[in-house]
Amino acid sequence: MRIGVFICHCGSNIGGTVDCKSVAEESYAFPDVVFSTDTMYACSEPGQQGIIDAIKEHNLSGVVVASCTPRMHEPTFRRAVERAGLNRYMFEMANIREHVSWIGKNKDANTNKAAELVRMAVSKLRLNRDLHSKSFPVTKRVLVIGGGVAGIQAALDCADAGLDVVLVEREPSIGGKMSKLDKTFPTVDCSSCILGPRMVDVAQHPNITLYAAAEVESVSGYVGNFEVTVRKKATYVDWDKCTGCGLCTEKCPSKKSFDRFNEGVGPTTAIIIPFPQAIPKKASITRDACRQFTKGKCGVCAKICPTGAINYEQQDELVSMKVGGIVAATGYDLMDWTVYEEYGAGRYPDVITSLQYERLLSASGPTGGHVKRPSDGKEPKNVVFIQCVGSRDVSIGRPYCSGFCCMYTAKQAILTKDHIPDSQSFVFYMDIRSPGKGYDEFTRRVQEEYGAQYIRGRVSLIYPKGDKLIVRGVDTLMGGQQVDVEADLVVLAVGGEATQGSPQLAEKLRISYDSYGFFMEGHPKLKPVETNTAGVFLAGSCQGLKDIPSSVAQGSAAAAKAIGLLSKDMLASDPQIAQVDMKRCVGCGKCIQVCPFKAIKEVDVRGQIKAEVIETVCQGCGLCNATCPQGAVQLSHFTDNQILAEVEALCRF
Amino acid sequence: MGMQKELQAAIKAILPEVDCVIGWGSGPDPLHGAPLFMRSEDDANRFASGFFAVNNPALFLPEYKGKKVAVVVKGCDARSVGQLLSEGLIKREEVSLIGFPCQGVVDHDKVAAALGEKGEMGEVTAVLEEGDALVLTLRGETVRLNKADVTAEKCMRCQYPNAHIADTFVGEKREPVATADDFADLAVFEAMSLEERQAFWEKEMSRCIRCYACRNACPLCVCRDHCVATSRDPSWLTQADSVKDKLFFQVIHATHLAGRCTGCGECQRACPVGIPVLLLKRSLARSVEKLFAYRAGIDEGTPPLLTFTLEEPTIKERSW
Amino acid sequence: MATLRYLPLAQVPQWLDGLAKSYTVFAPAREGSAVVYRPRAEGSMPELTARPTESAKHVVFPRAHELFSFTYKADPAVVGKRDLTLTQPQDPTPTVVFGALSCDARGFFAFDPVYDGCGTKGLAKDVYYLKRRQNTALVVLACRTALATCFCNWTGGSPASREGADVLATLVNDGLVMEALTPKGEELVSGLAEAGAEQGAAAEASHTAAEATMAPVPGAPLDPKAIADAVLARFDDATFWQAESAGCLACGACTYLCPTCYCFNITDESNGISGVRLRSWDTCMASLFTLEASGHNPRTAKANRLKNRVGHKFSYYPSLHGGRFSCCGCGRCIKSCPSSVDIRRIVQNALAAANVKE
Amino acid sequence: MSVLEGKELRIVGFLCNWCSYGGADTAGVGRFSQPTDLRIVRVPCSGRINPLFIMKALLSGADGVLVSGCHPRDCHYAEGNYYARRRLEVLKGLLPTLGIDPRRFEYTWVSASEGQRWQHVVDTFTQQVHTLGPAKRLPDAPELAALAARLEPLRN
Repeated sequence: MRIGVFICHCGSNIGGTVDCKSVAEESYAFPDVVFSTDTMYACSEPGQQGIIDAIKEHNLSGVVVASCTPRMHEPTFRRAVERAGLNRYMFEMANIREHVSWIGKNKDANTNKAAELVRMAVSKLRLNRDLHSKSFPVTKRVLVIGGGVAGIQAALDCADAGLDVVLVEREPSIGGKMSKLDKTFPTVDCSSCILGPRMVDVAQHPNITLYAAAEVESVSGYVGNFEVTVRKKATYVDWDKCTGCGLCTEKCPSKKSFDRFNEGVGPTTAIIIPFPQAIPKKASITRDACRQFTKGKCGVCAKICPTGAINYEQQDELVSMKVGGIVAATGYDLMDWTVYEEYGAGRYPDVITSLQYERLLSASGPTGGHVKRPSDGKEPKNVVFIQCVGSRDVSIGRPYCSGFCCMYTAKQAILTKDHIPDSQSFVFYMDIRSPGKGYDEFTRRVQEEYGAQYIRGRVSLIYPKGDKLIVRGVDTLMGGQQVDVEADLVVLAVGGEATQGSPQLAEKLRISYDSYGFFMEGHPKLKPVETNTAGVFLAGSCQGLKDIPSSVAQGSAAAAKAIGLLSKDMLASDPQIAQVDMKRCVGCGKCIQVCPFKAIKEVDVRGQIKAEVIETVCQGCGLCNATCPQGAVQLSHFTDNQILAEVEALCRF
Repeated sequence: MGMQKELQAAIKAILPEVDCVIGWGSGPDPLHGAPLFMRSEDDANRFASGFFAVNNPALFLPEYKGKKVAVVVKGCDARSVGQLLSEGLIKREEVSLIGFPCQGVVDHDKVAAALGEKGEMGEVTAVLEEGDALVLTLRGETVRLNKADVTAEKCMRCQYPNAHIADTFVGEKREPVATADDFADLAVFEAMSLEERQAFWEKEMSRCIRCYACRNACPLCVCRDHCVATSRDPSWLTQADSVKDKLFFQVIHATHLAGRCTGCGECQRACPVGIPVLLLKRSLARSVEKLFAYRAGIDEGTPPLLTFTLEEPTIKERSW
Repeated sequence: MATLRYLPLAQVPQWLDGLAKSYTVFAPAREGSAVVYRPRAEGSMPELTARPTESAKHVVFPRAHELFSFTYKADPAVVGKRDLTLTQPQDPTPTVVFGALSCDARGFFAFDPVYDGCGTKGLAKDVYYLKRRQNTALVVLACRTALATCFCNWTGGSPASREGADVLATLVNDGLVMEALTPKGEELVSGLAEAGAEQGAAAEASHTAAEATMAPVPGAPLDPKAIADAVLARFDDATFWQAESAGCLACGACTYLCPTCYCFNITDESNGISGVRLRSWDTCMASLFTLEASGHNPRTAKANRLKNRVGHKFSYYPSLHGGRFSCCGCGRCIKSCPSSVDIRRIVQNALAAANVKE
Repeated sequence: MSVLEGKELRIVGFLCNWCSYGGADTAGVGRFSQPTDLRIVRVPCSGRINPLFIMKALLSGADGVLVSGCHPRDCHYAEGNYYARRRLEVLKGLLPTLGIDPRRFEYTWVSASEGQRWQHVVDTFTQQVHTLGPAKRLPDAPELAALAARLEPLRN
C-alpha cells in the first residue's frame, strides 16, 4: 500500500501548539507511508487540490489527513480522495485539533501525541478496503401513523408530492387533539374552521388511504421497503355502507356511554359519530356500552340503519402493505392528574381539565358552547386556572415543561371573558413561558385587556365550601402570602405525556424513546425530525410536546424528509456494515440474538446453518462483531484487525 | 456395582432408539476412564460408571446434531447439556439424558500428589474401591488412599449431583454436597496481592504449550475449528511463545464463556501441564452470579451477556 | 564399554552448576502437577522421581523461534524508498539436557532425516534445527519402571536404551551411574569419579528390572511392515477412523507432547515497519493445518486428522525413512490425552481389521 | 515513539462515534484543557467494543483503558450500550483475578454535548492511572522483546 499523510496546521489552531512539520517528518517512517507533508488548511480548496495532486503524483492508494474531527470533515476529504480516483473509504483522519491542539498545553506532548494519532490512523488505513454501496429499489409509499394535525400535514404534503400515503389513526376519526379545541392561540381563530378543511382534503385526496379506528400491528423490513401490518379494529359498522346519516346515534337507547371525544364532559350513545366534522364520518359501536353486546339483545341501530351497515359479527381485520418511509405522528395524552391529592384527586366535579374546558367552550360541544359547570350546570363567575399540573414537577417524575399550557390558559381566560362578560379569571402560574411569534403579547393582553388576575405561586389545596371551591395558594410576588380564591370552576392546565403505547410503537419501529416515552430524534439540532432508524421520521408531540404551529412545521419537515428519501428510484446503502465470513461462521446464532435491527438472519448453506447480514437493514453498530466468538462477523471499516492495529500502534513494539 | 448394572440396563433399553449412547468405558490404566460410544449391547457391557468416569460427555453432543443420541450424565454434565440447550446449540428432541446420583469423580493430580515418592500413576496395576477408600496396587505393594482426598474440587462443592434434566433417572437422588457455591477456591487465590497474582499467571502460563486442549475439552466452546487463537483474520494473537499471548488466550476463552461456563472443569483437567485455567472462568461465574443472579446451565433464559435490562440495579456505574 | 562414573545425588546440583559455566542446562522441574524441562535454576535439584510430562524436543526445536527479523527504514532522500534490513538471530549456545528420557533421545531420530535434507542430495538442510541439534548434549536418565502407557519396546526402544543418548545416567541407591556414550558425553562426565564395580552392576540390574516391567509387545515379534500395511489398508475405511476418533477432542496435546512430531507453521509477526519471521509448532490435529490458500480444506473431519497422525507415524513416515516409525513409544500422547485416546489400540485395531479381511 | 518519558502514561480510550467522541470534540471546541496521555480509538458504538480489545491493550502495555459511550437510553443504535454495560462490568470483575488493578479500567457515559463532563472524566481517570503508576508489563516472547529493543532507536 502507498499511503500519503497530510498534517494540517489549521492556521494556528493546530500549528500553534503542535509542531506539524515534525509530525509530518515522523510520519514518513510509519508503515507504508510513501509521502508526508504539512499543509496550512487541508480542507480549503488548495488544500484538497494538494491531496488530489499528491495522490496522482505519488500513486497513493490511501490517505491520512491529520486535522480536525472526522465528524466535521471526513465527508469532505472522502469526496476529495474520490475525485482523485480512490475509493472514498481508503481514507482515515487523525483528530489532532479537538483531541490534541485545543486541549493540551505542552507543545512537545502535543506533537508526540499528534504523531501517535497519525500512526494509529496509518495502522488502521493499511487494513481499509474499498467499500461500495449497494443500491436497491424503493416503495414510493409513506405510512403516517397518527391523524392529528401533524400527521394530517405530513400526509397531505407527501400526497401532494405524488407519493402514496397510508394514514393510520387509532380513533374513529382523524383530527387529534386539535379537533377538540374551541379556538387556537394567539389568533383566537376557530380550531375546526382551520383544521376541518384539511381533514376533508385528507378524505378526498386520491393518493391518501385512510385507516381510522386502526393501529399499526407490526413493522418489519427496512428503509425504502418496510413491511407494515395494520389492524383495523372492529367498529361493528360496515363503513363501505355507512353514509354517516346519524340516524343510529339518534335512536340508540344506550345513552350513558363515556364520550371520548368530549373528554367525558357529557354522556353519549353506544353508537357514535364522534363529532359532526368527523373524517371519516362513519358510525362505530362502543362495544362495552352497547346493549346488543352487554345484554345480548337490542339491535335498534341495525333495524334503523337505512343501508344495513350494522354488523355485530364484525372482526378485526389485518391489512398488510409495503411502504418506503414512515412518519410517526402519534401525539400526546394528558397525564393522569388525579395523582394530585391537593386538587381533590378527581373527587370534585367542578375541577376539570383544560381539554374538558375546551369542550365546554366549543359551540359543537355537549353544552353548545354555553359554559356550564359539571356539578349543577350553573354558569361560573369565578374561574381559577392552575398551571403546571403535571409539568415541571420532579416529585411526580414530570420534570419537563409541556410548552403549550401557558398559552392555552391565557386563551381560555380570554374565551371565558368572551363567554361570560361578568366573570373573573384567576391564573396560578410558576412562570409564564411564551416564546413564540405574538405569544408574549397575547399573555399580556389577557391580563391587561381581559383583566385576568395572574398569581405567581403554587396551589396547595382545593376544598369545597358550599357550592364553591376554595383554592388556596401562595402569592410569591407578595412575599409568599397565602391567597384563598373562591372559585365556581377550577380548570387544571394538565401537562402532556407521550401517548399511550408509545414505547411499544417505538419498539416496533426500532426507534429510541426517552424515559417519558417521547421518541428520540436523530440529533437534537441537526436531525429534529429524523430518527436513528433510516426511513422513520417524527412529527408533532410524539417527539416532545409542542404547539400547533410547531407540529404543523414538523409535519411538513417530516414530509420533506420522506419525499426526499423517496424521490429516488433506488437507494444506496451505507457500506460500513457487518459482513459474515461464511467459512468461519459456525451458526451459533448469537449475532442474531443481539442485533438491535433484526439485520441478521439464519440461512442454510449446503445443510449448514450460517448467519447472513441483510445489507440494507444493518446499521453498522458492530454489536454482532463484538459478540461473535470466532470473529466470523466483521464490521466493515471497523474490523477487529483494524481496531487491533490501532491498539497495537499504541501498545505493542 | 448395582448402579453400573442399572445404568447398563437403561442404556440397553434406549439403544434401539438412538444413533449411539455416550458414556464411559475403561481407559489405558486402571485410574483412567474414557469416553465410550455405545451402539451395541456388547458396547453397553463395557460401560463403566463411577469414580473414574470423569469426562464430560456433553462435549460431544453438538457433533451429533441431526441425529438422536442418548447420553449418560453426571450432575455437572447435565448442567453443560442444559446450557447447550438454552443456547440452541443442541436440540432437546435429539438428546435423551440418562441421569444418576453422582458420588463424585477422581482428580488425577491429587492422586499423583498423594502417591508422591511411592510411584507414578502409570505404575498402578489395580484399583479397588472399598467404601471411602481407594486401594491401589503398584510396584507390588498396596496403597490406601482416602477417596475424599483425591476427589475433584468441583465435587467438593457440588450442588447438583443428580442430573437436573434427565429423561431417565437411575437410582435414588442423593443429597447435594453443598447448598451454595461459596467460591472458596477464589478466596484462597485472592489471598495473594495483585502483584503476586500477576506473577502467578506469568509462571503458570509460561509452561503452556498452546495445545488448546483446554478449549477443545470445553463443552461450550462453539467455535471449534474456527477459533480466533489460530486465525489471522481476525488476528488476536501472535504465534510467539510468549506468556502474554498464552495468557491472553485464556482471557479470550474465559470471556467467551462468561455467563455460559457451568464450571465442569474439563478445561483444567484437560491441560496436560496442569495450569489452573478454571480460575478465570470461576471468577467470571462469580461476577455473573452476583450481577445477574444467573447460574449457567441451571437457570433458564438467555445467557446474561446476550441480553440486557434497561436498569441494572446491581451495576454501580462510575459516578464521574 | 566406556568408563562408568558415579555422582552422588547430593552432588548433582553442584555438578550441574559446573556445567552451566559452559552450557545452557535444561533439567526437569516440577511445576504444579506437571514436570517440564526448564533452563535449570542454579543450585536446584532436578525432578528425578516423576517422568516429565513433556518431551525435551523444544530444547532443540523450540515452540516458536525466530528465523530472522526484518526492518524497513524510510529513505528521506527518495520518496517512497524503503531499505530492508534482515537480521539473523544469534547462534544457539551449547546446551545440555539433563534427565531426558531414553524415548526423548530416540525421538530426535524422527526429526533428523527430515531436517537433514532427508539424506537426499540436493534437498535443503534445515540449519536452524541442525545447529541446535549439534549443539545439544543429552544426558538420559534410565527409566526404572515402565508405565501403563509406555510402549517404547514397540519401536525398538527400552527403558534404558542408549540410542541417541550422549550419557546414560542410572539411578542407583543414592547416586547416578554415568555412562558416556559419545565424545560430547565424555566431555560432560570426564571430571566425575569412577564408579565402583558394585555400582556398575547395580545400574545393570536396574536396567534389567526396568525391562521386566515393560508390557510385552502384543503378538511379538512385532512386524513393522505388517503394521504399516495394516494402517495404510484402513486409509479409505471412514467408519474405522470415525470410531477410533469418536472420543478425540482434536486438540494438539498429543502432538505437542510427542518427541517425534516435527510439523511447524511459519508466520510473520510484524507491525509494518519491522517484525520477525517465526517458526512455531503446528499440529495435524488442527483443522487449519491443512487449510489451503484457496480456502479449500481437505481434512476438516477430526477422523481424517487422527488418521493422518496415526498413518503418518506408522505408515507414511516409515515408507519414506527406511521403515522406522516416527513414534518412540513414550506414551505421552496416551497419558496426557484428556480423552484417553490410545494410539496403541488404534494400531492394534488396524492390525485386527487387516487380519479379518485377509 | 514511546510516551513522553516520565511524564505520560499509556492510556487508551475507546469512544463511540455518536456520543462520547462528539463529547471529546465538544471539550476541544470549548478549549477544556486535559492531560495529554489519552489516545482515542473511535468506534461506532460502545456495543462494538469487544472487552477483549481492552484486555489486549492492558496485556500489551497500556497503563489504563477508558471506555465511554452514550448514556443508557441514548444509544444511537438503541441497545449497544446496554450490552456494553454488562460486558464491561463483567470484564472489570475479571481484572483483579489476572492481577490487574481494576482501577486501570473504567467505563462511563458522556454525551456529545457534555464537553465539560468529558474534561472531568479525562482529568479524573488520568489522575487515577498516575496514582497507580506504570503497569507491570507481562514479558514478551524473547524474540519479540529483543525486537522491541532493536526498534527503540528508530523511535527517537
